[in-house]
Amino acid sequence: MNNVQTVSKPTPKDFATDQEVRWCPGCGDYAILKCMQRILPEIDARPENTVFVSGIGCASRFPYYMETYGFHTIHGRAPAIATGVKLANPELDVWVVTGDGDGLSIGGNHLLHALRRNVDLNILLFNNEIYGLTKGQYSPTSRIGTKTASTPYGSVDRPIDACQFALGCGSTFIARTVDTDQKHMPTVFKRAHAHKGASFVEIFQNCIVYNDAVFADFTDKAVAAEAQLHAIHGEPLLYGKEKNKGLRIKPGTVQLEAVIIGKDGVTLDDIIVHDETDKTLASLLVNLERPDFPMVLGVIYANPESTFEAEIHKQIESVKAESGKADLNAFIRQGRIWEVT
Amino acid sequence: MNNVQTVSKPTPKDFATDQEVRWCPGCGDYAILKCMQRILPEIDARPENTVFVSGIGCASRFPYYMETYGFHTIHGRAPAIATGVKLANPELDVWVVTGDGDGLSIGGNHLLHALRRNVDLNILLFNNEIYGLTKGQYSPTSRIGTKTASTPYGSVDRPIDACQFALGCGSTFIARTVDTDQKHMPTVFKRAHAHKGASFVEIFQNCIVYNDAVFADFTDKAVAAEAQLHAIHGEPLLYGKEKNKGLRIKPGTVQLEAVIIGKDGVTLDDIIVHDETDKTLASLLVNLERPDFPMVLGVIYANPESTFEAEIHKQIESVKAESGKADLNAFIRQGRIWEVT
Amino acid sequence: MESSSLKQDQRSQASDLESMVVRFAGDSGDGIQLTGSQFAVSTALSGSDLATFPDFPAEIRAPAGTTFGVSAFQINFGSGVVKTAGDEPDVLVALNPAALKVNLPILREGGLVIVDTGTFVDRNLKKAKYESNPLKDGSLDAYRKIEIDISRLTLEAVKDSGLGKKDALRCKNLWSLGLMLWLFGRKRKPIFDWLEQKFAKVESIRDANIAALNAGHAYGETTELSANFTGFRIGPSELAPGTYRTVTGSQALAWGLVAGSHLSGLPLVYGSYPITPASPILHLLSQMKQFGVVTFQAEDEIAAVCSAIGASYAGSLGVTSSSGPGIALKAEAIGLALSVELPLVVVSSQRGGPSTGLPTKTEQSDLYQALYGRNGDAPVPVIAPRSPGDCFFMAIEAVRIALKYMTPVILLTDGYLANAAEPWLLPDIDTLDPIPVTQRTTPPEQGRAFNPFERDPVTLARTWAVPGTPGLEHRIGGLEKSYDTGHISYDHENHQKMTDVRQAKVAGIADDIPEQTTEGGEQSGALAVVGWGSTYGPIYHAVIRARAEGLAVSHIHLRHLNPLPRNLGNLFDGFDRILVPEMNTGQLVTVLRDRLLIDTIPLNKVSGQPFKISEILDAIRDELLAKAAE
Amino acid sequence: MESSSLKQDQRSQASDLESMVVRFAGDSGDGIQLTGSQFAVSTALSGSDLATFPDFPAEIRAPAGTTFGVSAFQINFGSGVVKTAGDEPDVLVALNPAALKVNLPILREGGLVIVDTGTFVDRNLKKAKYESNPLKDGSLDAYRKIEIDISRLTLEAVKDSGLGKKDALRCKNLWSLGLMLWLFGRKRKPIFDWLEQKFAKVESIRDANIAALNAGHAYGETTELSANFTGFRIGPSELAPGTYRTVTGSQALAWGLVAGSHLSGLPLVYGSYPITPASPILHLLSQMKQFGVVTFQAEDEIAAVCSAIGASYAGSLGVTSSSGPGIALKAEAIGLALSVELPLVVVSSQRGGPSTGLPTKTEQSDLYQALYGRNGDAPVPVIAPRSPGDCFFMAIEAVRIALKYMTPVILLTDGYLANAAEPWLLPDIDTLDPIPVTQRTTPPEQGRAFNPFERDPVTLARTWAVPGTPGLEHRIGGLEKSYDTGHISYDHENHQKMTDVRQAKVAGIADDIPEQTTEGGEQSGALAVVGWGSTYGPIYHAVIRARAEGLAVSHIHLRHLNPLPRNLGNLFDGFDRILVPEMNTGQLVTVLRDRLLIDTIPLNKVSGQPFKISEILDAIRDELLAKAAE
Ligand SMILES: Cc1ncc(C[n+]2csc(CCOP(=O)(O)OP(=O)(O)O)c2C)c(N)n1
Ligand SMILES: Cc1ncc(C[n+]2csc(CCOP(=O)(O)OP(=O)(O)O)c2C)c(N)n1
Ligand code: SF4
Ligand code: SF4
Ligand SMILES: [Mg+2]
Ligand SMILES: [Mg+2]
Repeated sequence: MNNVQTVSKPTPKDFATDQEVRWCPGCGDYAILKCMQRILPEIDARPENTVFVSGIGCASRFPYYMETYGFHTIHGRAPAIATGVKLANPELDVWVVTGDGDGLSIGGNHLLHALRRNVDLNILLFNNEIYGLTKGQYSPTSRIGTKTASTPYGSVDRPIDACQFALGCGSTFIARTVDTDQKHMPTVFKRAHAHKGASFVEIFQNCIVYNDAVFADFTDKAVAAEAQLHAIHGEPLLYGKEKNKGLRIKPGTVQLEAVIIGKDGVTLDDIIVHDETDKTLASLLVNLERPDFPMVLGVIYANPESTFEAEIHKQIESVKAESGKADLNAFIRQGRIWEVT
Repeated sequence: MNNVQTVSKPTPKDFATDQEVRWCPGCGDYAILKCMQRILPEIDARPENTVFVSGIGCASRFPYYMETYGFHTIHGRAPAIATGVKLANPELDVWVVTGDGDGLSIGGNHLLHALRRNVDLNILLFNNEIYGLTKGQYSPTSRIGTKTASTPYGSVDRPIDACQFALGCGSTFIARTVDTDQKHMPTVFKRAHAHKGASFVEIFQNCIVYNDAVFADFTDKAVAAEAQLHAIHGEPLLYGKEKNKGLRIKPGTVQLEAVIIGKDGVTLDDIIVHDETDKTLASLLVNLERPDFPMVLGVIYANPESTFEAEIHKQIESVKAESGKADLNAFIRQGRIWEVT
Repeated sequence: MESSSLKQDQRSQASDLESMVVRFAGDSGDGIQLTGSQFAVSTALSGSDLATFPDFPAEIRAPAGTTFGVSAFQINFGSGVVKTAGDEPDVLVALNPAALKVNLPILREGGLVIVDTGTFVDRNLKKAKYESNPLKDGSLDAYRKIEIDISRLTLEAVKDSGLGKKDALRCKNLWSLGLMLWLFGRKRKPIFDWLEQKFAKVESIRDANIAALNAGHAYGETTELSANFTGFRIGPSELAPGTYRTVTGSQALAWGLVAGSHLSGLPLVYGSYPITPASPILHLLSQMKQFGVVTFQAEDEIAAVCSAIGASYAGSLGVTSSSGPGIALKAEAIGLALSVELPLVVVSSQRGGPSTGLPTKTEQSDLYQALYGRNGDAPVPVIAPRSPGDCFFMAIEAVRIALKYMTPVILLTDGYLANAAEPWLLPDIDTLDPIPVTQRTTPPEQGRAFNPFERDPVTLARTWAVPGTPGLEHRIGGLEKSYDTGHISYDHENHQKMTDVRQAKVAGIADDIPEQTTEGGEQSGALAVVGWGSTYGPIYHAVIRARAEGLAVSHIHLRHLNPLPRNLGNLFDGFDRILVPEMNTGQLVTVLRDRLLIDTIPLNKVSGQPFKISEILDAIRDELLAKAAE
Repeated sequence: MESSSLKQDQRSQASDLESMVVRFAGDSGDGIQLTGSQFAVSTALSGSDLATFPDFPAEIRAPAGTTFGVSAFQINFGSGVVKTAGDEPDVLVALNPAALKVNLPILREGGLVIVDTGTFVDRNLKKAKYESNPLKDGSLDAYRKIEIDISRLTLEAVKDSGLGKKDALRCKNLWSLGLMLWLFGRKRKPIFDWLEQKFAKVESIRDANIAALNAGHAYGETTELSANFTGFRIGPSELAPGTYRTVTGSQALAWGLVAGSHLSGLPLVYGSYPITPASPILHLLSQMKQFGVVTFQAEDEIAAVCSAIGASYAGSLGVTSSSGPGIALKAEAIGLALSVELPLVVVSSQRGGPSTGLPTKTEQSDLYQALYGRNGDAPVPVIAPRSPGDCFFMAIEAVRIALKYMTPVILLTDGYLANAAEPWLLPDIDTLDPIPVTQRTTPPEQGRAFNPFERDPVTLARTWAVPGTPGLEHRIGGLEKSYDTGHISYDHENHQKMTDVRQAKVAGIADDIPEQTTEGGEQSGALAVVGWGSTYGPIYHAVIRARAEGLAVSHIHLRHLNPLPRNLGNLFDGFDRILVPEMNTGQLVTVLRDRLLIDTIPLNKVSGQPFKISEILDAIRDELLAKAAE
C-alpha cells in the first residue's frame, strides 16, 4: 500500500496496489484494470475519495488491485451496498464492478433498483457471457446453445441483453465498450464518471479460459471496423473502415436499417444523427442484431436526472431547516406527558 | 370445497371456494377475482389442471378464493416456484398472481428471469402503486412525491414502469388492463392464457384504503374513453369517444404523436396500425406519458417463441432417444471398474 | 387458567392487585385502537401504572361484522406495578356481536360486559355466526352486563352536528369512551385536547365527537346505570417520581436508535423493508429527519441490510430491521458484516413462525436464528429488551456494542413489545453515557502499510478507517483475511487464528455487560424463573404473587443472550430448579443446557399470545407445591 | 505433529500401516489433477485401497510459477483399510519450485522428494519467492531426493511427435506418472487405454503422451535411479469381494439422488445455482438426462430452492443444493417447505466460513445453520455422509425421509467429501429397498372436504395431492393452517397444536433410523471419539492405532444429526469421556450438550484442512495417557 500524504497529482501507478493480480493470464480483466488505473488520474480522482464496490466473481476481484478504498462484498449485492455508501456519504466517487452472473443473475434486482433510483454510481458490468470464477457455467447473457459445465447439451434459456434490461429499468446512462479497446474504453469510463446518476457500462470482456473469443465476430481487429459502430452524440451513426455505412430510419416505420452511402441513392443526410437523450433511439440501437447490424458501442443513452441520494439529503435538509435545531429530549416529550411526584 | 368428479362443464361458481373473501370492502381485487372465475369456464379450464401460485400481499391472497390448485408462497418468489411447477409438469395451466411490491420490489429478479426464459406462465401483476398488506408504504411503482407511512415527506425514488421493465426483460407477451373494466379484462386474460410462454399482464388495481383513485385520471368512467387507448392487433391505434384521436409517427423521427383525425390534415391513413409483434412499437406505446398521451391498454406486445420448459424436456427426450433405455446399474459401472475376489 | 375465586383471593392481597383489566372490542372500522389509546392516555395522566396491548385483525380491513374483522385493545392499569396487559379482562366493551363472540371467552367469570344492543340485529348475529341472540339466550349469565343501545344514543347525541348517519355512527367509540371514563373516574380533558388538535380542520366531526363523549359520560352519571354501578376507583400508582409518557416498544426502539446516533455522533442510516411487526420503526424514523436520520426503504431485506452495511462502511451508523422471514434473508449479509467487522445493528421483531406463520401474533421463536442462523463459525452478540420502555435502552446498548466491538449486533424484540404501551419515565438524553467512536484518521508511518484488521488489544475490535480519509485506503471483503496484514489469506493457521479471534471478541463482551441479578426474590432458593424478552411482565407478576404465597422463588431476566453474563452459572447454582417460560418450543433452554450444562424445566407456549400471569404462577406452584408433595 | 520415528513405529504394526502417501504438485497448468487421478486408477486396479484428495488453487488460473498457482493431488493407498488421503506425504513430486515451496513443509521427515530440476531457474525461483536455490542450499537435507531434469527428458522423449515446445513440455506430467508407476510397480495399461480414448482424435498428442509415459517408466527401470531405489511394493488390499470403482463424494451424491428418484419412481428436478464446492453435483446431474433428470440452473439460490419446492408441489422429487452462503439464502424457502410440508432435499456442501470465507477449503461449520438457521420453531431432519461412497447411500436416505415424512431434509457434506475419491464397492441398484410414495388420487366422499393436512397416524406425514388430480383441488401456503381443515387459521390453540405436530413428526423419525453403533472398539470404555461427516477417515485410523497401542477407545460416528439415534445417550453412558473432533468451533458439542446434557471434550480445527490422523491420535493419547497420569 502506498501512502498518499502529499497533494501531488496521482499517477496511474499510485492507483495500483501491491497485491499480485490473480486473473488468468490473457484475461480481459487486465486491460480493464489498466484502463481504470490510467483514467483516474486524468479525471483528477483522489484515491481517498474513490471507492470500488464489487460482488463476487473474477471481475469482482477488481477492488483488490486499486489503491483506493475497496469493498469486495457478497454475490450480487454490490449495488445495494454501494447505495448505502452513497446515502452515508454522497461525496464519494463510487464505482461498482460486477459480472454478468453477479449483476444480471443473482444481483438483477439490486441492479434494477439502483438504476431506477438513479443512485450516483458508476456501474461497470464485465460481460463475458460466462461464470468465470465458478469454472465455467453459462450465464444469463450466454447465447442459446452454449455448451458449458452445467449445460453439456447446450443452454436453452433465452439470454438477456444487459443494455436493453438497463433501459427497461429506467437507467439514465447506458454505454458499451470492449475490454481490448484502450482508446475507446477510457472515453466511456470518463463519460460514465462525469454523469451524475447511475451510469451503466457494459464491457464485452473476454474470458480466455471458459468462453474464449465469444465476441470475436465484432472485436477481432480484422473485423472491428466493419462490425462496430461507435455512437457519438451529435454525429451521424456511421461505421465501416470507410465510414460509408450507416443507420437510417426505414421510411414509414419505426425500424432502423443498415445502409451504404452512395448505394440505392442513400446520402449522408439519410443517416440518423445520434441523440443520446433519445430513449427510443437508444432502444433501437441496443436491440440491433448481429450480424445484420453493427454492434453499437459508446454512450448510447445519457439523460441526466437528479440523483437519489441528493433528493434524500435535500429532503432531510429541508425538514431540518423547517424544524430548527433538533432536540431529542424535547422530541420525546412531545404529546401527552405527566409528572409523578 | 366442491367435488369435481363429473365431466360436466364447470361454471364460474365451480371456481369459487367456500372461504370468505378477506379483502377490504371496495378493493379492486374483487373485480379481478370475479373476472377470473368467469373466464376459466369460458376457456375450458379444468379446475384440477389449473394452478394459482402467488407471493405475499393482498393480491397474493387470490389463490385461496379459486377452487383450483393453489400455492400461496413467500414474498416475491412466486415466479421461481411456478417455474418449478412447470418444469415438473408442463401440462399444468399455471397462473402467477403478484403485486407491485411482490413482483417488482423483492421479486424483481425472479420476474425478470421467468420472462426472459419464457416459462409458460400467465403472470398477473396487480399494480396498486402501494404495499397494501403491510398497511400502506410506497412501492416501486409509486410516483415521486407519494406520501405514505414510510415517506411522510413524499417519496423521492423514480418509479419503474412495469411493462417497460417487462420489455427490457425480453418478455414475449405484454398487456395492460383495468380492474373495473369487466369487458376488457376478460379479453386480456384470455389472450394471456392462449399465449404459450410467459404472458405478462399489468392490471391497474385500486387500493381503496391506502391509495384510492390513483388511476382515476384514466379509469374514471367520465374520462376513460378520452384517456384510454385499447390497442388491437391489425387495427389503427385510435381512441376517444368519437374514435377520432389516434397515434401517428412524427414524420422523420422515431417518436409517436397524438393527433386528431380531420385536424391539420390528419387522416385515418396516418394512424399507425397496431402490430403486436413489433417490439419497437410496443416500447413506444408503453413509454407514452400521461396526460399528453392516452394510457394504452390491451395486448401491447405478443410475439411467441418456444417455451423454456418445452425446450428443457425436448432436450431430455432427445438424450433419452439417443441413449436408449437408461440403466443406472450400467451407468455407474461405466469407466474403470475392477473386481476384488 | 385463573379462576375467579383465585382472583378474589388476590384482590385482598399485596400492592399489585389494585388493578383492572379493560378490553375494548369492536369492528375494525369502529375506531377501537383510538378509543383504547385515548383511554390509556387519560388513565396515565391520572397517575396509574398501566400496560396496553392492541390485538389487530390479520386483514387490512376485513368485511364489517365478521369475527375475523374484530379489533381489540386491552389495558391493564392499577395503583401497583403493572407489567402486563393482564390475563383476563375484568371489563369487556363489545361494540358488535362479533366482538362479543370473539372476546367473551377470555372475560373472567363474573366480569362486566358492556354491549351495544343496537348492533345485535339478525344480519350482524349471522355475520358473527351466532345461532341465537346471546343477549337473550343466557350466554351472559355468568357475567355482569350492561346493555345499552349505544348506536341509537350516539346518533341522538350528535344529531345536531350535520353529519350523515354513517359518519355519525362513527362516533360510537367516543360515546363508549365517555362511559368508561366515567366508570373509572378519569378526566375528559385530555380527550378534548386531543380532539381539538386532531380535528382542528373539520369542526363538525370534532364537535360530534365531543358531543358523543359527553353523552356517554353523562349517561353513566345520570341514567339508570348509577343505580347498579358506582364506578371503580383506581388510585394513582406509586411510580418513581419524574416526567412520564406512554410509549410503545416501537417508539422506544426508534428513539433509542436516534439516541444511539446522538450519543455516538454518527448519523443514522436505517435501511429496511416493510414487514409486520417491524414496519412501525421505519415509519417512526422516517418522521425524524430533523435528526439527520436517513431512512431507506430498500427493494428487499437483502438490499436493506446491505445498504446499512454500506453506510457503516462509509462511516455512518448502519441499522436494519425486519421480522422472521426477512431476518432469514439477511443472514448471508450479516455474515459479511461480521467477517469484515463493521458495526451494524439488526433489529429482529419476532412474530409467529415458521415461514409466514402468524404475522400479527407474537412469539419468541427466532432466538435460534439470531444465535445460529448463518454459515460458518459466525458469532454475533444478541440482546433482548424486556419491556416497551426498555427498548429505548437496549437500542442504545446495541449501538454501543456494535461500535465498540466493530460487530453486527442482533436485537430481538417481538410483536408484543412492538405494539404494547406502558408509562415510561422519560430519560434525560444529556445525562446518558456518550458512546465513544474512533475512526482512524492518521496514516501509517511512511513505508509501513495500513492494516485495517489491526486490533484494539482489549476489545479486539479492528481499526475503522472510513472512505474519504487520505492515506488509509484499503480493501476489505468476505474472504478470509490475514491477521497481520488484512489482505486475503488462504493460510491454514491464519484461518484458525481469525476464527479464534472473532470468537474471542464476541465472548469478551461478557466483561463489558452487567452481572446478572434477580429481578425479584433472593439470590438463591428453591426455584428461579428465567426469562428473556417480553415474558418479563407475566413472570414478574407471577413471581410476586408466588412469593406472596410464601414460595421461595426468584425472577431472573436475561437481557444479554450472547454472550451470557459471566456470573449466570454461579447465580443458577443457588437454585434447586430453573423454570424457563418461553413463547417457543424451548430455544433458551437449548442455550442454557449447552452453555451451562444445567437441566431446566421448560414452560412453552406457542399460541401467538403472551403468557398469562396465571399460567406461570400455576407452573411455579406446580414445581414448588405439587411436585414437592409427590 | 507426527514425528518420523512414530511413523517408523507404526510401519511395524497392524494392517492399516502398509500404506504410502504420494503427493503430486506442480503449476495449475501442469496437469497435476489428471496425473494424480490416473495414478489413482492404476493403483485401484492393482487392488489397493486408497483415498485421494485434490488441493486446487483458489484462482481459476493463477499466473504460472507462483505459489498461489500451485495445484496438488494427494493419494494414500495401501494393502490395509485406507480412509484418509494421509497425514503427511511419504513421496512428493514437485514439478516446479513453487510446488516445492508450498508442499515441502508437509512432507514427512525422511520422505522422498522428486523434483524437476529443469524448472529451477532464476525466474521460477523468484516467482516462488525463493531467495536461494533450495536444491543447493541444504533445504532438502532432511529428505531423500531424486533430482531429474524432467523438462529436458520430456522434450527429448517426445521430440518426434512434431509438437511445439510448449505442447511438448505439457507431457511432463505423463513422464512423471511413468516414473511413479515404475516406483510402485503399477501397470501402464490403464493409462494407455485412457490416452487412446481421450486423444483418439489428436494422434500426435496421444503418441507424445505415451512416449513421455514410457520414457519416465523406462527411466526408473534403466537409469541410475535403480541403484538407490528399487521401488516400493504395496500389495493388494483386503477389500470385500465385488466390483469396484473409484468415486468422489460429488459423483456418489449425484448418483444417489438419481437412485432415490429411481427407487421412488418420482422424476428428479434439481434446481441449483453454481457455487464451490457444490457445483459438481449440478454438472454431473446435467449429464444424466437419459434418466429423465431435469437440471435447472436458477438465477440465484432462492430461485433454485423455490423451483425445487415448486417441482415437489407438482409431484416430482425436488432437490436443491448449495454451499454456506447459498444455503443461508435458502433459509426462508426451507421454512416454507416445512410449513407446507412438502418433500425437499437440500444438499449443503460445507466450505470455509464465515461469509465467503475460504471457498475451496473444507470445513464443518454449517451444522448450526442446518439445525437452527430458520425463523420460527422450524425443525428439519439433518443427515451427514461420512465418506465419498457413503454420499450415495445418504442421498437415498435423504430422499427416503423427505418423501416418507413430507419434509425438507438437509444433507450436510463438505468440500473434502465432494472432491475426495475412494474405491467403492458398486451396489446393485435392483437390490436396494424401493421408496414407497403415496400421492393421493381418490377424491373425498361426496360432501366431505379434502384436508391436505390430514396425517398418517404413524409418520404424521400429511397427505400429498398433486395438481392434475381431479377432486383434490386445494390451497396451501406459509400462513398457519388449521389442523382439522388445512385452511388458514389464526386460532391460538391450533398454532400450538401445529407447532407440536411439526416437532413430533421430525422427532419421530428417530424410530425409523438405525440405533447408533460403534465403528471400532467396544460398546463401552474409557473414551469414545464421536464424529460426524468427513472426519470419519482420520478418526477411524486414529482409533485403530490407539487401540493397537492398547488404549480403551471406541469410535462413534453419527450419520443422523437430527433427530439423533434414540440410544445415543445410553451408548455414551458406557464411556468415561467423550472426545468430539470437529472442523468447526464446536457445533456438534453444542448439540450433544443440549440434547444429552453431557460434557464432552471438544477437539476443534478450523484451518480449512481435514484432520490428520495424528492430531486425533494425539488427543486420544492426551486424554488417556497424559491426563490420566496427572
Ligand atoms: C451466494 C453465492 N452464490 C454463489 C456463489 C458462487 N459464485 C461466485 S462468482 C459466481 C458467478 C461469477 O460469474 P460472473 O458474475 O459472470 O463473474 P465472472 O467470474 O465471469 O467475472 C458464482 C455463481 C457465491 N459466491 N455466493
Ligand atoms: C420476506 C418478506 N418480507 C416482507 C414481507 C412483508 N410484506 C408482505 S406483503 C408486502 C408488500 C405487499 O405489496 P404488494 O406486493 O404491492 O401487494 P398488495 O398488498 O399491494 O396487493 C410486504 C412488504 C413478507 N411477508 N416477507
Ligand atoms: S476464468 Fe475467465 S474471467 Fe476469470 S480470470 Fe480466468 S479468463 Fe478471466
Ligand atoms: S389494503 Fe388495499 S389492496 Fe389490500 S385489500 Fe385493502 S383495498 Fe385491497
Ligand atoms: Mg461472467
Ligand atoms: Mg401493491
